[in-house]
Amino acid sequence: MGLDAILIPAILFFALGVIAKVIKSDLKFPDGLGKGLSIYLLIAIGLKGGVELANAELGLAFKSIFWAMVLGFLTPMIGYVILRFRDRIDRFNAAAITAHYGSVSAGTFLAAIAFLDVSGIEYESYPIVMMVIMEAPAIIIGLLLAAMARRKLQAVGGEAVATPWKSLLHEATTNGSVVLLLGALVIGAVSSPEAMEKVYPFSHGIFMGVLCLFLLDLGMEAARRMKAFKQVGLPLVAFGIIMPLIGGLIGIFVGASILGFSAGGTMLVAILAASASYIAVPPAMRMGVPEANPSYYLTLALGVTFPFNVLVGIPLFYSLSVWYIG
Amino acid sequence: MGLDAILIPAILFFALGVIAKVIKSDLKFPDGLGKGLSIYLLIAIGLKGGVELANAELGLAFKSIFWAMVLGFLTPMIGYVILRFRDRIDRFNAAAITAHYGSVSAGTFLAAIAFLDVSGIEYESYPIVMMVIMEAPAIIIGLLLAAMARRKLQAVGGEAVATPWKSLLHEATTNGSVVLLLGALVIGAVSSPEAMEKVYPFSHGIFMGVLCLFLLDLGMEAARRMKAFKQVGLPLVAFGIIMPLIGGLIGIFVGASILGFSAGGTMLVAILAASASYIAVPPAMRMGVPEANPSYYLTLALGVTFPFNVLVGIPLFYSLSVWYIG
Amino acid sequence: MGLDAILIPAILFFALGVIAKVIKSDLKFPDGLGKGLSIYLLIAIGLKGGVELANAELGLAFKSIFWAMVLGFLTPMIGYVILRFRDRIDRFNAAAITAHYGSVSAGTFLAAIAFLDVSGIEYESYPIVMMVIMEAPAIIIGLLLAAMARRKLQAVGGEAVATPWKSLLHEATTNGSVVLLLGALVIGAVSSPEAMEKVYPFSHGIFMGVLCLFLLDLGMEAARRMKAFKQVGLPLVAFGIIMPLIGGLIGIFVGASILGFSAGGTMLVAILAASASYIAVPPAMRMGVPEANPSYYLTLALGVTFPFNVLVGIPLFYSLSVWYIG
Amino acid sequence: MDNLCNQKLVQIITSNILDTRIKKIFKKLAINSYTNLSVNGEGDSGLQSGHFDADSNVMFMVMVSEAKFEPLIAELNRDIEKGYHHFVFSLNAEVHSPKKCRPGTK
Amino acid sequence: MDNLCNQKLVQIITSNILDTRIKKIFKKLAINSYTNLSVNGEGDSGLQSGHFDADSNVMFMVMVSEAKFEPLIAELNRDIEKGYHHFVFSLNAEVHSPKKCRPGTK
Amino acid sequence: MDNLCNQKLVQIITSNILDTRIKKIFKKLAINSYTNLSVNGEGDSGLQSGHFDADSNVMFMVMVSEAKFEPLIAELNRDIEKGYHHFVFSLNAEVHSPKKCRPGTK
Ligand SMILES: Nc1ncnc2c1ncn2[C@@H]1O[C@H](COP(=O)(O)O)[C@@H](O)[C@H]1O
Ligand SMILES: Nc1ncnc2c1ncn2[C@@H]1O[C@H](COP(=O)(O)O)[C@@H](O)[C@H]1O
Ligand SMILES: Nc1ncnc2c1ncn2[C@@H]1O[C@H](COP(=O)(O)O)[C@@H](O)[C@H]1O
Ligand code: NA
Ligand code: NA
Ligand code: NA
Repeated sequence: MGLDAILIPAILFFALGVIAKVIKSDLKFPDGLGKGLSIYLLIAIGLKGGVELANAELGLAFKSIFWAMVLGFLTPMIGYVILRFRDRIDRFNAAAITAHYGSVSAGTFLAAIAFLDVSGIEYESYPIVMMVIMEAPAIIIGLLLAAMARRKLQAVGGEAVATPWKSLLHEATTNGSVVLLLGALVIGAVSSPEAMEKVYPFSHGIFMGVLCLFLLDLGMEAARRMKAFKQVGLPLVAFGIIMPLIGGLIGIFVGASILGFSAGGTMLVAILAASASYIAVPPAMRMGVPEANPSYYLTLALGVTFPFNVLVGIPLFYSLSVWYIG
Repeated sequence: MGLDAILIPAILFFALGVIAKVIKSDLKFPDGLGKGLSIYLLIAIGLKGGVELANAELGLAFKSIFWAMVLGFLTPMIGYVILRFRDRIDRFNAAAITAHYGSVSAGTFLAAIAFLDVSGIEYESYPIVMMVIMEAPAIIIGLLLAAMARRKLQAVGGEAVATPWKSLLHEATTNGSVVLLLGALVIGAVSSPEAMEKVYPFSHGIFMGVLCLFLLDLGMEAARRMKAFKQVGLPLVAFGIIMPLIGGLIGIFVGASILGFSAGGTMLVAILAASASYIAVPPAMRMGVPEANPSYYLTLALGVTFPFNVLVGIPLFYSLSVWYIG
Repeated sequence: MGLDAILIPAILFFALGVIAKVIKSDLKFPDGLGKGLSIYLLIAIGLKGGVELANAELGLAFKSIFWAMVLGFLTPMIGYVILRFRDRIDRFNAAAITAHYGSVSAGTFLAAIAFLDVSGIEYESYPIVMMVIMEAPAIIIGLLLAAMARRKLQAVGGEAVATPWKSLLHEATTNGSVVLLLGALVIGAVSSPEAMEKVYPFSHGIFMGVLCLFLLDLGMEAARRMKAFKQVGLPLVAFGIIMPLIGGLIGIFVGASILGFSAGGTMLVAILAASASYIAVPPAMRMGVPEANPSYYLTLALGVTFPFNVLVGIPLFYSLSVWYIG
Repeated sequence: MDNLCNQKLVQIITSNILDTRIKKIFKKLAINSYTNLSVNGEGDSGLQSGHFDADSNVMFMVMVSEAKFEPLIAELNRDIEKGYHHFVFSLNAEVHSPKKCRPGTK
Repeated sequence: MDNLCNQKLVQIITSNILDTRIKKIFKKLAINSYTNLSVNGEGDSGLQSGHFDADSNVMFMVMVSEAKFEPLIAELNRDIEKGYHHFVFSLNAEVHSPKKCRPGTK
Repeated sequence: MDNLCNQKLVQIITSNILDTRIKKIFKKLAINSYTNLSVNGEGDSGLQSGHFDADSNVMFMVMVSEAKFEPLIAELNRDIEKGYHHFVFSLNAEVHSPKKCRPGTK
């Protein structure tokens, strides 16, 4: 895994996006283009997963789902302990930040798929289902931790904010990404192969090219966030690099030893565990933990962990998976 | 025609859109994506029709156009009589609502094409030209009926609003959808086959996939309109289901008995007659019949008739066409 | 080169856009669609050029770059002399207008590529690199001329505006189009052929179709500008036609005699020299020469020179190239 | 502060489809400068969610001197009486761009 | 000018994600008419660049009579106290659409 | 109503291309909070239809205390004198978000 590993167009376009903002180019995507690309990608990856899942083992599928939930609950709890170490980060911000690490960044996951596709490496389709599952637990943990913090605060005479549990759990399970991914999975699984073939030029053919465009855009957004590093502070920036390393190692163990995936599939599980959501979780935290500062968690998830995973995590976790599996 | 009939991706994505809004997901398309998709689809279907029309019979083409105009004038007149029955709906709202049923919903027409394509059923290309023709008559009828209502009102001492005939007829014949469809038809017909081949990966290749995305979006919009059912009232909702049935039957008669189309082509004519415009006619009514309530006609066309046609009308009219033709 | 020459879909769609606005259709592209299409096209053409450049002669590449800079400096200087003839146009407006003619219109260049592709004519890939290079010199010349005008004005007692050289040169070399084109060129050149193949359905397959949509949009924008003809005045409109003729002839000489390109490549150089930028230069002039009237240069570049080049210049310069090369 | 003028900022919210009607009124009254933007909204004509043209609102902002204010409001009300749903209101504003309020330029 | 009413134009800028909270407040106070639009901005919660949902602002404009003004501000402030970052201000406006300010319609 | 502050809402409409100029002025005056949005318009510089960057307007809305108001207007007018076409006006507003008008926070 040398330089070749990142010399694939999708990753290069991500780098181009970062460079564009670093040299202060006025390159700008029109409003909504990024959202449109991400809608396309979620549908395409969902359809792909659905077609393959139709022929998958039910047992292993359920096992994957179970372990996805475990990862979704476990990683943010580890993150919370780290953030609260010596009381460095206050409870609300710690809860909101760590929730992002339990969930998944679709952009990172897709970059990992591009890495495997272009390198001609096989991988299982179960991680796509796991990605759908991992939104909810992370959000729930974040809200729970914040609710506990509120109780602590009240005990010392602070004001009460009732956590709007019902609406937030609803949000966690019906947010746009989940609906698109799950819907496309089901549609891919139930549609006839002949029908799906008519959709392939759209969902498969242009997939890699659209992904390039998408990662270019995310590269610019990531770089824009990097400006807030100073404001966020070194300890948090360090957390944004340590946390994906911890998550990735746990993910490799789960993918290889528990689920028995190939090196490709194992790396995808590692990326699920290592990546931090910047689409689904930030809104949930903004609604559910208004006390936390949004610029902290957006900067960390998008400006630190995302580029780290795309440029370092993907090849690293793949190499480790190959080595671990033997 | 069992469940299979609607287990095609495009229709399933429409259903996904409806479900997303019913479960109150926050899934949202960025502003302009829907319009962009519909521009693409009109051009793609126009090019397709144009290439085929270059080899079509001129006589049958003109006959189709003539009958498209008959349908465009006839169905809204039937609709007006029904709406005015026992004076249930006032003249202005009746005029504005019924005009929508003379025109055509491109979304429904495209879903019908997806249905035929995926099922491998042949169909004539003339209905595409008919679709272009049917915008204008419906709008003219709506404006005429409103002008008559205004004269009645004046007779009893009301205020006068001059119908801006010139600008509205201009609008009826030059609105965006008509220009795109007609323009693409002509371009498809005059361009050399070698030139067109370079365009096919765009216009044919990804067509079905883009249609899925488009119907997903329209599914969400349709569901959003359903909330206004109570406000609109049961009689109008019933009208939104009865009217496409009447239109569809007339369409089957015209398609099969008069134009001599195959079952596929006949079903497309039925869909032209059964569907209600939600793109071209609402603006024309808003400009030309300001006295009518926009939420009535948008709710009916998009929230009632559109989903009815996509989920029930398409397979129903196809079965009836097969049965009628024998 | 008869009517056939413009009976290619991309050019026909441009004409459709112009017609749509002339007949006052309400056809409108959603905000951002045009920008999105142009981002796609710059990337696609850049990737294409990059792949070919990887196998190109380094010597000829550098020679092309050098002559691109010469064209970028030379044509605006000729333009300035013409505009200032008998003091018809004031110094600031002359500087701002002529800068546009040193730079390049990507839309015209792409239409020229469509013309060659559809007609099956070969062409060199060096002009793509030349396009990247030609943004900066034009802007520099425009700013220099304006700075000189300011000094003249101060000499007679006017106010001083300091030209923000640093930020404007930065802008000239890092503007969005340059970054996209150059970035995609490099990515296309360094990526492995297998990786690029996954991107081709996106970058090559749907290219011609996307270009049709893009030119449709630009046709509408060009026509919209034509309304300002009266305001701009006949002399300037005439300049908008004479200037591309001069540029085109110089371009043919450079392409054929100096760089030794084929007729296809020579025509592309002619188009580079003949076309006027409406993306990169207007912002630079707005920032750097606030004294000039923006509606002058936008009307000329987009409303006069652009349609002239697409409809007349492309077939004309190709015929001349064939004739000149012999 | 002698370069400041008291003017009226008139804001008009109406259906996207009627935007040429508003522009015609401006033209009729020789109002050559205005600002417009897309907005969503809800009101008597139902939800305007911005998805279709018939479903989108536009907001015009136009700064006028006292002299043009009353004729503008009168023209807009004439339209409203015909049944068009324009929502019109005005705010008192101070214009600070010197060229925009020299006597006689508006 | 008897068709003109003095009302309050309340403008609320907040995160896109909180827009249903604001709409619920309107509903609670029987405010059925409002205008909303997407905006960007910067403030204590950082840069809102409009790229993601969590990163976009919405601005509500709502014209209310004096009677509804105070309850609206009070409700909004209750939300602000919970930690939500709504930026709320009001302007004095004259409404010119006759139907929009008949006595008792607001 | 003791939590309400009278401030100035300054609105600036200019070409999209000049938006960094405006942001630099804010920075210079230590104005850290503002709202901005894309608008179209027409005026002395022709039609701004929003199709190209050079063809789009941006509107800034910035709420400032009296203390920052005059310096802001002065800075903007310095830019206008150089030839830049900023359209600048202000409205009197009441700020209701408590944190936004505590004495000394602006
Ligand atoms: N009281 C109000 N406050 C703010 N916007 C309003 C108000 N009333 C109407 N509007 C706007 O004006 C549009 C048309 O109003 P209507 O005719 O009541 O449907 C609505 O969609 C809103 O955007
Ligand atoms: N003084 C101000 N002027 C204009 N807009 C403001 C101001 N303060 C806050 N805002 C807007 O309100 C949003 C939320 O403010 P904040 O809670 O300070 O982050 C910002 O993103 C701005 O769009
Ligand atoms: N009187 C006005 N009312 C509203 N907007 C204006 C007015 N004058 C100028 N503008 C806005 O300011 C922009 C620049 O103005 P100008 O420098 O006159 O072209 C225009 O495109 C409009 O959006
Ligand atoms: Na994770
Ligand atoms: Na119909
Ligand atoms: Na040139």
